[in-house]
Amino acid sequence: MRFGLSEEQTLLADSVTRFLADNVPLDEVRKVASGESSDAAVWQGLTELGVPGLLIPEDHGGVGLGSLDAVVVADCLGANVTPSPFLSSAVIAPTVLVAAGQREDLLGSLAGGEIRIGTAFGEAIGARVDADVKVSGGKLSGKSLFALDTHADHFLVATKGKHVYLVNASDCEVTDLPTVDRTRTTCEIKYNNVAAELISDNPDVFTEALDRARVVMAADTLGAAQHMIDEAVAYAKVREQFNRPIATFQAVKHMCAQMTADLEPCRSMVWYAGHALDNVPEEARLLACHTKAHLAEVGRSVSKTATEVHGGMGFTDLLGLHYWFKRCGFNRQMLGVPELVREEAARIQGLAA
Amino acid sequence: MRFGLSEEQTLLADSVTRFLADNVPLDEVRKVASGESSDAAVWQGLTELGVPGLLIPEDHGGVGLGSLDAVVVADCLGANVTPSPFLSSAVIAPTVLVAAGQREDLLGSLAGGEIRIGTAFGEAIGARVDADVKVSGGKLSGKSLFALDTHADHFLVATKGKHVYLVNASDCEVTDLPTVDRTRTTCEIKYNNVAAELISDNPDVFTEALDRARVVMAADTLGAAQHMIDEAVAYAKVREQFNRPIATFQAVKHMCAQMTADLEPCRSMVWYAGHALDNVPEEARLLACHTKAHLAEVGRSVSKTATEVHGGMGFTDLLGLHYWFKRCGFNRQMLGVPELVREEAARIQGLAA
Amino acid sequence: MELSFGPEYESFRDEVRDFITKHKDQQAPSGAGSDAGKSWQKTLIEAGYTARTIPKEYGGFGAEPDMVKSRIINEEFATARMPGGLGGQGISMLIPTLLELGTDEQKEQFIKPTLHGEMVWCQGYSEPGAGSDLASLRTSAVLDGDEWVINGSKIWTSTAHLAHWMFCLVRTEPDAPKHNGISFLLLRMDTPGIEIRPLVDMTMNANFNEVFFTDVRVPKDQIVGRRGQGWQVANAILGHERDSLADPNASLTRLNSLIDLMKTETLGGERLIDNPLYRERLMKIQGRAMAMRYNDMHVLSSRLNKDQEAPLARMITKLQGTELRHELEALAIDAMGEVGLSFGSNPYLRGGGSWQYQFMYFLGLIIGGGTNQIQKNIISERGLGMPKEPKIEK
Amino acid sequence: MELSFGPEYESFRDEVRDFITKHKDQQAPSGAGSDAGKSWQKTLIEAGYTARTIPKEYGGFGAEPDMVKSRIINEEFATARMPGGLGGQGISMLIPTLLELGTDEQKEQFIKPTLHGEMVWCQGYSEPGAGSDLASLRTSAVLDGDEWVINGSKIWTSTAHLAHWMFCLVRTEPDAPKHNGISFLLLRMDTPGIEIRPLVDMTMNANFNEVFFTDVRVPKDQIVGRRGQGWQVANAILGHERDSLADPNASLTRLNSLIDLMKTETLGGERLIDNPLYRERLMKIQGRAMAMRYNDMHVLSSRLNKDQEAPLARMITKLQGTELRHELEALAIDAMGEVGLSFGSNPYLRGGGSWQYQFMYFLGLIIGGGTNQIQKNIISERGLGMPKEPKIEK
Repeated sequence: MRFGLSEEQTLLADSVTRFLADNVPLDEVRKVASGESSDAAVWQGLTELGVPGLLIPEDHGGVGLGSLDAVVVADCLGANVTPSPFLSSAVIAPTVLVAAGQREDLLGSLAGGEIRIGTAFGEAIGARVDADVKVSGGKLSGKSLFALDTHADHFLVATKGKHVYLVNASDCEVTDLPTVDRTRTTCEIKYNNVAAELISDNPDVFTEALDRARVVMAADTLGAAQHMIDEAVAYAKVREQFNRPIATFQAVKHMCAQMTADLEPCRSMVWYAGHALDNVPEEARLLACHTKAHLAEVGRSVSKTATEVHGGMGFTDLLGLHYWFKRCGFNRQMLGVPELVREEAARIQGLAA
Repeated sequence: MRFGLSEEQTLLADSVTRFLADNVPLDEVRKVASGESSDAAVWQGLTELGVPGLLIPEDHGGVGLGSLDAVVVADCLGANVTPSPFLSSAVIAPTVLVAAGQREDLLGSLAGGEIRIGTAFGEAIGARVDADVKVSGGKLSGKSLFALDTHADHFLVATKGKHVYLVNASDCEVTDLPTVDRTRTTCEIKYNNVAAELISDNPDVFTEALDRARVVMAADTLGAAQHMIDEAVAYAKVREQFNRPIATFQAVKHMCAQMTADLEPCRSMVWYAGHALDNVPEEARLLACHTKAHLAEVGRSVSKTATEVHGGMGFTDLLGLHYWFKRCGFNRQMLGVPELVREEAARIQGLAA
Repeated sequence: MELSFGPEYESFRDEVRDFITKHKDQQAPSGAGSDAGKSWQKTLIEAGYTARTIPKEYGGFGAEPDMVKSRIINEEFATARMPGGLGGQGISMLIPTLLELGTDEQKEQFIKPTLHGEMVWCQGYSEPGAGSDLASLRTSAVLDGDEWVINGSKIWTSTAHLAHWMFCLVRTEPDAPKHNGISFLLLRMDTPGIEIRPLVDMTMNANFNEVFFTDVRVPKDQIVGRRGQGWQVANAILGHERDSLADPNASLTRLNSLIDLMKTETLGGERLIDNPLYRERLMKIQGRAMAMRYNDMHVLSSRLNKDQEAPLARMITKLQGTELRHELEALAIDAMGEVGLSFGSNPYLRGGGSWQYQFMYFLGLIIGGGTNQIQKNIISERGLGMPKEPKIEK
Repeated sequence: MELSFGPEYESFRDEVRDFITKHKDQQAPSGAGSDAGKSWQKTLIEAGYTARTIPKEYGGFGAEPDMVKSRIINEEFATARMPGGLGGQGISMLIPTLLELGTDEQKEQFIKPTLHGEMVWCQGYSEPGAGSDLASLRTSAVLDGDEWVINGSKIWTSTAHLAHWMFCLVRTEPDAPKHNGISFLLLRMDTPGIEIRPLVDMTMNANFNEVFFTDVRVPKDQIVGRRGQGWQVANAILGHERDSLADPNASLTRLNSLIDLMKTETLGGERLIDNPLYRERLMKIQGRAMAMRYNDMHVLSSRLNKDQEAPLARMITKLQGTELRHELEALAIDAMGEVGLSFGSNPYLRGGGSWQYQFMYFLGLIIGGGTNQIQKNIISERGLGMPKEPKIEK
């Protein structure tokens, strides 16, 4: 019995972390966030590590790894607030295409980083009324809001009925919708009778992709929150006030202890959820919901407390701590806020209508 | 402009507090709670101070004071975990009888402490299904649960439709229902076609009494919680561990500071709610709901934290701190749990159906 | 419980309302330095609705201090959304300090132009190494002939780029105990050796600045109070600033905006207010906000009535008020789901982006003005009489 | 991630299940001293399902330590609700201590009768003045000829009234630094000079006792380890106790009872589970409880695999687990409204009164076994490498 990462997974984490440390330091994140540069170079680098093809079967040009491996990578990306279309292009899109067995020709291009596929899932999760996607005669009309990846070449669009369609970005009117977190992009997509290819009319395909995406998003929060704790502890040890490091104050120590106590079990939860997606199907859905919701809550409290430990410095842009704060905030709201996801958890167990 | 208690109200608080300190020390509370003695002697003493007649007009033998005065007394009773039927006999019953203008002949006996009137309001607030009071031809059948005051001579029984009836306790089957808090009694009342006198078929009469009762109950929590903070601060100053008073530990100091920060605004809220009941009718209902619910939450967190500050000693019966903990617990659950009362607050503002 | 201010004050309230009616078309003047702003300031001073208690000789209205009248003015202006007088740290902090502790020459020189918007000030207190422990500040001023020579840096200096002058705390007696080695100096921002760098914060705005001093020379007499007394000079008025960080009436106004939002916005086809979970959170926050409002009335009352005291009620406002506002903004964000993330130029932005902005800004206020950990120290030590942090062995 | 224990262990699991099937009518023996209890203990030891690793010569089963087998036994017994072997502090704490640090004579004399339920022990560690700061304990033992003479008192002594013997910490070297002045003694509870007083707690049960010593004389050789080594002796096994205070599997089992309750109980005509606010709180707690379960698997795995470490995962269990359970019980109480207050003889009592009982009991556990404030000190200092509380000037 061994609960935890395999040696290969640890190596994977090390190599991604090393790449990010060398190639995507905070300065680079700032550039992408300010619009000075795009995430294309980062994605190109990650492509050389095989990241886009992580979940794509080897016979389609991918690496053929599993959900827990994606969790490992997401943890690293979160820890480094890495700008990238990982969630949409490397997680959701491959999952949908493989599960549906459709347009598998795109998988190779995805794995090779040649195309990016964004996702517009809001409609199927519970979206605003004015985001209304309609399908008629193989054409889409209406619009999607807060779709992932403004720079995508294609979009997978889910309807209320959890059918999934593929559209070309160039056929649509795509407008960037900036959020607090500028390390990932979201957009509005307007469909004006746009040709759409039905990828799946099986709601299970949508759900499989959503579950995976939620766990991966939770892993991103895990990484981001752990980074904030590490920074807070390190800062407290060197920052002096009243002639002593603030780490000697019990109030500061207890803030750090509480953050740790809250986050540490999340690591095991995220790992197990990643494992269950591929290996324990009967537990996977419930775990995906709970992991998404629980990490959202812990991400919020940790990111607030870690900022407080940094005092005024945490509020400034000088250390850039806010990029992690906002990353946690983005992960909380996207793909279902905690209240909505917990209600799904209750439904899965027959506890809600 | 003067926000706060009048000189008379301060004197009232002083005289009740002095009486309780002299006559109802913790040892006496223990006796009542253990069933060794009843609350009759306490009530007799409070009668000599005029407490049962506080809200009863002078021409009916009472003192003719107002809601804020009742709040002042409840604060003292809570601070001393005083066993008594104050809420039912001195607050709810007089309010109902005066507002309805019915059976005002009972008011003199209430004021004189000769009779006690219990209240069974659960049905009209939102009760268990098996507590089902039915009225037919002036007779009651069914039962009430967790009615206030097992030792009452009469009960005011509210129906789902917020009509209020008066029954004689001796006509009913009354069984004590012990709760964690043994300083007040609750009971089951079985009605076997019992003669019942209609006191009011006007829901506003019921509501006026309920609002007042909720504010008074919140005041009881205020007193109990303030006592627990005072005890925690005092204990922390004398209890030594690691060669220093635990009050020198920042963790302990911050627990006490947080309790204070949470409870201090409650004092002003309870005062104003007491004032509004009699003077600002358009605000009274909303305030009654919010005050009840907010004090319930603060009462829970303060009573937990104050127990923790006392360490193991807080968990034992040696200091009797748990009587205050349980008092706060009782006040939280009776006459509407916070979730239910907040939903009423939303309805009052037209924010809920 | 007597909540009216009495007939005398009600007639004063009527006066204020008349004034407001008369000026109901007044627009908020843009920018501290604008002529419109200065002109409106003049009108308000003449009517006695700003600079009310500042002596006439220094350009004020010259009335006796009267908290009730001040409150009535504030209430009526807020209700009518009538623009108030000029603000800023020169008016709110420096003028009261000078009135109490300045020399006649300083009063003469600084108060009137400051009041009339001719002279804009910034505050130089905090330093990168002196936040919670402000008294450990290190920016030094050494007397060289008739001049102080200042070296060091300041942080959190709002409006530094607009200010003509700065009032600041510097260490003049390096060998004295830390609270007794500080002096309160006044200096022109165009003095050579001053560099201002905007300080971007998590909202991505430069609400503050850093200010660096290199051999900045300031005339010897630009000191308020005596050498080494600067800590006492600054503290004479510091307390007032903290209270204003968490005004309960502002919380309730904001809560009403949130209610409006929840009544109009939908998610998943449902009005936000119709979701029982968000409605419950809204009601919880409303209950807390109401408690804070009555707490504030209690504080006011204790100031008006000499026999009343409410030290705890006052001490807890910053701690509770800032957390409350942060949570209030968080509820709006949560309830809006993905839309709640909007920030920057985005057609789905609600409230002009204020929900995310204030969510972050109030996290800043949880930290600023004495972190909430410092607040808890103050409550436990000054409010509850618990021992100070014990001295540690070196 | 390999979550099976492998085929070897699965066949062991089958063996355990066979045993359970064979004994499925076994009732939980009542009371530690009952013959039924002793007889069941004997059966379990012979099968190797309790006292598994204790050497045969001392009355145990004599197997090699194997955490996985122990866990399988625990899991299967728990699932089948099969009564386990005798518990108590003699078996769980004293025997491991003696095995590690006792003399041959002590092992001979104490282990077997303790294991077989003939000798019942209580623990004398905490004192009224020594709780969080246990090492400051003051109960003294002074050597007088061949006997220790003990004076002082102990608190939180569970089963003191049933115990034949006590193992306790006493101060034998008053002049040594506090951690080096303590010895670990064994004494008969019928020794003259011992008085036991039941200690009623907030649940109104006497789960604990106080024990008072007046010139209690104990033979000199009834010491484990050397003089002044008692602190180290006690700490050799103290850590294990804390973990068991907040078993995540117990939390999940309890959560299922709460779900059952919420599905059957009604309030205001509505099943509790149908109330969105209580359902949301239930789901929040379920999410946290699940996280704790996987955290526990992580801890187990780090014990089984020498290359894995999970020190933080282990350190946080008591802090998180006790708060979680307290909140879980609170939800049940809240959801039941007035009915949730029931306690004592009351036909509307649900779960035998266990909701209120556990609500209070787990508040006790938040405090006991190292208060949650002490836990946070440990996490920050040992887990995060933050500095210890600085020494204070006297």
